[in-house]
Amino acid sequence: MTSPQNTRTIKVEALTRVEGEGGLFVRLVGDRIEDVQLTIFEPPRLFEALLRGRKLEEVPDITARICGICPVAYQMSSVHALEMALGIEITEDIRRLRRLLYCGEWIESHALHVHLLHAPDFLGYDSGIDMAKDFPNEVNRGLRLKKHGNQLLEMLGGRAIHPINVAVGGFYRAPRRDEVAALIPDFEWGLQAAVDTTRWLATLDFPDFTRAYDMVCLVHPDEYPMNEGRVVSTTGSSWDVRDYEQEFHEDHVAHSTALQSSRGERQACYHVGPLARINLNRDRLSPTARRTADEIGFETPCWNPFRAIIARGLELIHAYEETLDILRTYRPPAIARIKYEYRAGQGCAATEAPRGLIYHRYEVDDAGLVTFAKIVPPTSQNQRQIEDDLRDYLPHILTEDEAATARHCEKLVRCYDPCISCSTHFLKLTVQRDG
Amino acid sequence: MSAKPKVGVFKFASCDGCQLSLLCAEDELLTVAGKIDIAYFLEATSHIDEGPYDIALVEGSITTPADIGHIRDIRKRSKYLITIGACATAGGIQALRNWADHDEFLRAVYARPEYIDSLATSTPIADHVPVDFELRGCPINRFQLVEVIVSLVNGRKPKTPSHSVCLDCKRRGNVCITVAQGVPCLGPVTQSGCGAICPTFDRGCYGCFGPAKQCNTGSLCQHLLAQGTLATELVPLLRNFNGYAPEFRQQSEQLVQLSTEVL
Amino acid sequence: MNVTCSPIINPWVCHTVRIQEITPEVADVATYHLSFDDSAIAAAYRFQPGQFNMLYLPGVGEVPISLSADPSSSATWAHTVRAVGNVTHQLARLRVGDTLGLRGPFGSSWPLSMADGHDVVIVAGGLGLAPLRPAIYELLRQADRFRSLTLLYGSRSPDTILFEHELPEWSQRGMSVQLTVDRASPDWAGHVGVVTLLLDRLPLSDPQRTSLFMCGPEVMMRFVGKSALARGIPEQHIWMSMERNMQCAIGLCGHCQLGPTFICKDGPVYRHNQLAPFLNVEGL
Amino acid sequence: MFLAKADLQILIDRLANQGFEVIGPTVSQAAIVYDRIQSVSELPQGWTDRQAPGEYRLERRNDDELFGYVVGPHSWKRYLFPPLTTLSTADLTSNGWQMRAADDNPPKYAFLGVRACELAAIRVQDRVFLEGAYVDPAYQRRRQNAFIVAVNCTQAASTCFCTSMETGPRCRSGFDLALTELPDGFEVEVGTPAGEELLSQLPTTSIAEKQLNDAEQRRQRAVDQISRHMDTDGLRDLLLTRLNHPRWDEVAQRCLACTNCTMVCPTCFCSSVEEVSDLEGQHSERERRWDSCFNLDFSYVSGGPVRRDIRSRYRQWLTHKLASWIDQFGSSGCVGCGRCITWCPVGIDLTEEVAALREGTP
Ligand SMILES: Cc1cc2nc3c(=O)[nH]c(=O)nc-3n(C[C@H](O)[C@H](O)[C@H](O)COP(=O)(O)OP(=O)(O)OC[C@H]3O[C@@H](n4cnc5c(N)ncnc54)[C@H](O)[C@@H]3O)c2cc1C
Ligand code: SF4
Ligand code: SF4
Ligand code: SF4
Repeated sequence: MTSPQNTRTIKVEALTRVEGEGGLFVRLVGDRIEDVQLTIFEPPRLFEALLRGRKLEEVPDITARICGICPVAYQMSSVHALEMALGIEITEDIRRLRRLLYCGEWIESHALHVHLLHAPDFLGYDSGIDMAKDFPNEVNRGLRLKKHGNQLLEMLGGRAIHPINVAVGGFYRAPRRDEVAALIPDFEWGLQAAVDTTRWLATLDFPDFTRAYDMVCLVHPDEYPMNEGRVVSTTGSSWDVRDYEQEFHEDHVAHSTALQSSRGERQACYHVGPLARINLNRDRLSPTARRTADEIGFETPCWNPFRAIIARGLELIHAYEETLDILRTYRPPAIARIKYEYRAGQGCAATEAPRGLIYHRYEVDDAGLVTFAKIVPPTSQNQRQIEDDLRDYLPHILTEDEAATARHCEKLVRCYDPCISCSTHFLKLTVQRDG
Repeated sequence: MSAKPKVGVFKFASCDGCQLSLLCAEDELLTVAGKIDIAYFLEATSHIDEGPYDIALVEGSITTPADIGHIRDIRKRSKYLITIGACATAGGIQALRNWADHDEFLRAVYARPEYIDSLATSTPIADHVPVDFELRGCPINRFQLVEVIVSLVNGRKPKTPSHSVCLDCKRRGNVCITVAQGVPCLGPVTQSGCGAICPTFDRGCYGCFGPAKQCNTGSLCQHLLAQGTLATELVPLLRNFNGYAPEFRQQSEQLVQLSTEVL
Repeated sequence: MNVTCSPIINPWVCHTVRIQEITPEVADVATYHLSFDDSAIAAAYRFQPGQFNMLYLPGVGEVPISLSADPSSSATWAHTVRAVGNVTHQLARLRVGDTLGLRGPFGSSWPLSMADGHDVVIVAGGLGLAPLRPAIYELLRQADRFRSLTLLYGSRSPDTILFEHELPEWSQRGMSVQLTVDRASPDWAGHVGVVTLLLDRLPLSDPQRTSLFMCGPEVMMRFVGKSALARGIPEQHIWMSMERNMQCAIGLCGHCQLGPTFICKDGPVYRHNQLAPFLNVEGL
Repeated sequence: MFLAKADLQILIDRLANQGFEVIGPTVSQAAIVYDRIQSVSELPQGWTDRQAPGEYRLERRNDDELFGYVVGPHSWKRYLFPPLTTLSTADLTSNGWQMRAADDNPPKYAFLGVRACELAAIRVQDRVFLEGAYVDPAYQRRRQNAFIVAVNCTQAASTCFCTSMETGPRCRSGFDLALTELPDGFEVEVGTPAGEELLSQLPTTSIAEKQLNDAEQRRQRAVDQISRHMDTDGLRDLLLTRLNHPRWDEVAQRCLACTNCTMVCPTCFCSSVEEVSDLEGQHSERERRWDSCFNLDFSYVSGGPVRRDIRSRYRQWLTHKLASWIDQFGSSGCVGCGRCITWCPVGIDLTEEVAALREGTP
């Protein structure tokens, strides 16, 4: 046993500027890192349990409520999984509308995170609102971009948070052409603004910290990944989504962070999110995003987690450009929602939430009721990676000033834009508050 | 209220969507932020002030033993406590456990349920401490949130309309989808606030703003049953995001009883 | 299809008025003396006792408030207001010199001429004295037209007696003023009890030639009406002023209906028999 | 006069050329609603409606008539008395608050397909908004320029009872032009000089005797199909003296107080005025919104609402519509269109309620 004098703990009681509530706990003995925990005090809401027995039509509405920041990710993953279970083939029109909806969420989420949640770390502010005093243009631009995302979600989904228009088989109602066209001018402005934002992000000061990550995301032969693709790792392996659970496991571990995901036999941690996507899909970014990446000299593969903020900027550009393309060529589809018959079966799907890969699997019976649900959100996949990163990063930043150390740690955590509410359904409550 | 009221934003079991609504008020955010002192808002700022607060916005429902102490503590430190969203005002979707076997629920999700310290019920904040104002919705309407904050800043009592979704639906010019398409819709018994978006998108309202004042849920259900909607369809319709709100809860329990009697 | 209409004068638009003076009355009640910014409007503005204005605080709302001062004054117009909700509380926060909006006057008035040669009894409860005050001034000014003037005024407690400083003057000028309170304070020597009791005890020399004007809480008016009828005052000589939610004051919003009438245009002052069939119906 | 079917488009074009925004029936959300139209092709050709208490279904006809249905969920009040109207604005200046009338430049409307009960309903609202002591400027601006092309019903729904209210189905006045649809065209009647003027610009021919008879027969068909009835004899006095009838409790068990009946009713005019203001407190607008006597807060006074239960609110609606309206505006507030019956989500039927209120002692 080490004597208490040698033991130090660094605690972030409440992580801020992240979604949901969690903390950080580090125990050091001398300079040796004994323990790093991303602690979660989000109470569990037991979604997988309460979904059982519900009509499958309700699943996109209910799973949306797992997270108020990325409800579309849950809706998209659940409808795709259920469509696989029911054997529904969606049309190209519906597929495009779904990408459009996802673009809305990416824009909303990335604009918020980049401008209001993460940039303050690099510039030394407590919040985006505080930062607005000295960086009014950047913050206002961020708010405007975020608003565009919301407008898109409202036009197509009915509202920005927990859209109501997503259905198994398509949409309850396809938008009218005039509703769609009305957004074009704002998005034309926004595309340029997203480029400006990305250029600005590239000028921030990034810690010199790289790691040999195993990054995982979807890859689709001819599009930047959103709604479908193979699961691919930067190590070179790839899997069909149907084999996801064979490779990626969730474990319920005894300390504060339970049910973390890990990969393969070795139970290794892995990294999901925008850096993974850019690293594996750079050449499928939209032309302006690709051009901007070249112009700012963004090198891929990029192994510096702090630079994820630039990856988000580039994805923002991509989402704008793809949105514009869909808006400009939109014609109301002949069928907004594909009819189907109930049948017993199971289906799974993986899509790309703003924060990374999200996986759903459902089993349904022939009365259209859910009998089993499994949901793996991005943050649970990143959680172990975050702890691993911290273990590696801490020696670089350890000083006597524990508050400063804690701030550095938080900044690293925020690189993942963690979404703690999402992860709650499998995270444990009790926090080990001291060594 | 003092020149710049101190506002705290707190969270219990929830999805974060309601507090995010404040950040989603992009046009109003900076103006509103200029009128208040954001003293505690983890999602938005690292600045933490332990209070006391003039206004507490509370999101989420009570689902763990620790929550109970925490909400009491917040109540003590706050002058005016507003609950925001269906989780806080009615227990949220997680209140479905209130009708289920909680241990079985835990086992279904967790490999090691013994690590989990959670209550068998999810209950609204008002079951635990006095609440000064409720803002309904799953999620809340951001304009209503801004309006409530601005009212309080200006020393006014906040007010939100208490009528049914139908009124807004008809103001918008929608056609009633129950009457014209036979789609069950909770609009007639649901409080307005969303702008009647579901019927605008050709689907029935699922009651995410909770029961309207003096709503006659019994009559609506009886009529829908008579029209051929099954009790097994109505129960889940009532038991979702506001399922534990008294008016919806009583009705769904009656329906369950009715259908078991029939069997 | 063309319909011929009168030229558009917009009855929805308020004039700007300015607070000239604020007289605190009792707790939560103050009288606001208002003047019009536009002198032409001031010159044209006339009202009858019992009528009301819509007072508008932009950003907060608009409320009906009776005129409470002498109708012959043409410099300022007074409203005596109790702070009960959003608009009235906000009004209570305004200072001399602040502006607000005003539309009016609206509604019916106390038909004083119909009481010519009568014993006139005024029954007021609480703030109900405010809309009666312009009538009292008028009655006192023309006192010789009436056989007698009596004011029966019920207040919750001695410290909520409205216009207390004016009461002695009214007595001096020939009005019999009788007060009662629901709850007495130790130093209160007057009547205690509901105002109906004062009416029950009031000697009426000729009930047939007595006119009664009342304003106060609806229950009070119900009982006073009953008592007055029981004392032999004819229905057509009993007048009362009513209140309901009001959004427009011009008969277009539907809120202020009471039975078949609109309070904003058929009232607020009614002859008792206009309302008699409806007064005892719950929730009309 | 006779207007060929193919020439109806010319009527629409003429109106558009004269600067009218033409509003007519069109299909949306599984019902026939009134919306902006530019072409005959937007009319619900070949569609009809089947209506019953609490039920409306759009169905295919076996011909391609353009006006082969009755009234739907919308009424023209949506255009003359819009659901939202900004009445006035207030600005805080160095000179204090300055109020002025809100800008309001509504289009000139031409209504195509106005039915007899709807003409009567417009007449009822004219009395409310134009013929009282105060004129409502917003209504007046829309109403005074409106051009009305009426259409005589040639069929009736199960919910129609205009014959009881003596408002239809024949259009007798209140229109500029009135059409009766025939297989190949329309019998056109002129109601006003403006109608006459427009008609003169259309390629009409004189109408044959046979066509006239056919038109009359079709109109008679509508009369014959009307099955619903409301006994209006002494109704005002009856209702106002039966304010404590047990039937009010009974209907309150069913009524949802959802406001649908008042929203679809072409004569209901209740509204509330709300403040819409900027965050800085410098600018504010008064916005009038459709409201309903079924709402609890509608009768709110400090201390609480006056009509505290659904019973008193349903009673307010029915007694106002059928009784007090007569005192207030000189006619019944009901024109017998049946909308409140069809669009009540639980199918409450006022004619049935009236019949029940006639039963028993008060
Ligand atoms: C003809 C008439 C004359 C009146 N004269 C006076 C007077 O001289 N002095 C006085 O203090 N009060 C008077 N009142 C009552 C006064 O209008 C209400 O107290 C006031 O509307 C409350 O508004 P608020 O916003 O402060 O209250 P809240 O309780 O916040 O009310 C909200 C809204 O409800 C409506 N409302 C609430 N109470 C009433 C009410 N009693 N009558 C009508 N509408 C109401 C108003 O639209 C008000 O804005 C009169 C009412 C009427 C109808
Ligand atoms: S219509 Fe109903 S379910 Fe839909 S958003 Fe509104 S309140 Fe929620
Ligand atoms: S009360 Fe009913 S039938 Fe009468 S006009 Fe109104 S909606 Fe039509
Ligand atoms: S009568 Fe029908 S439509 Fe009218 S409020 Fe009652 S339930 Fe709604």
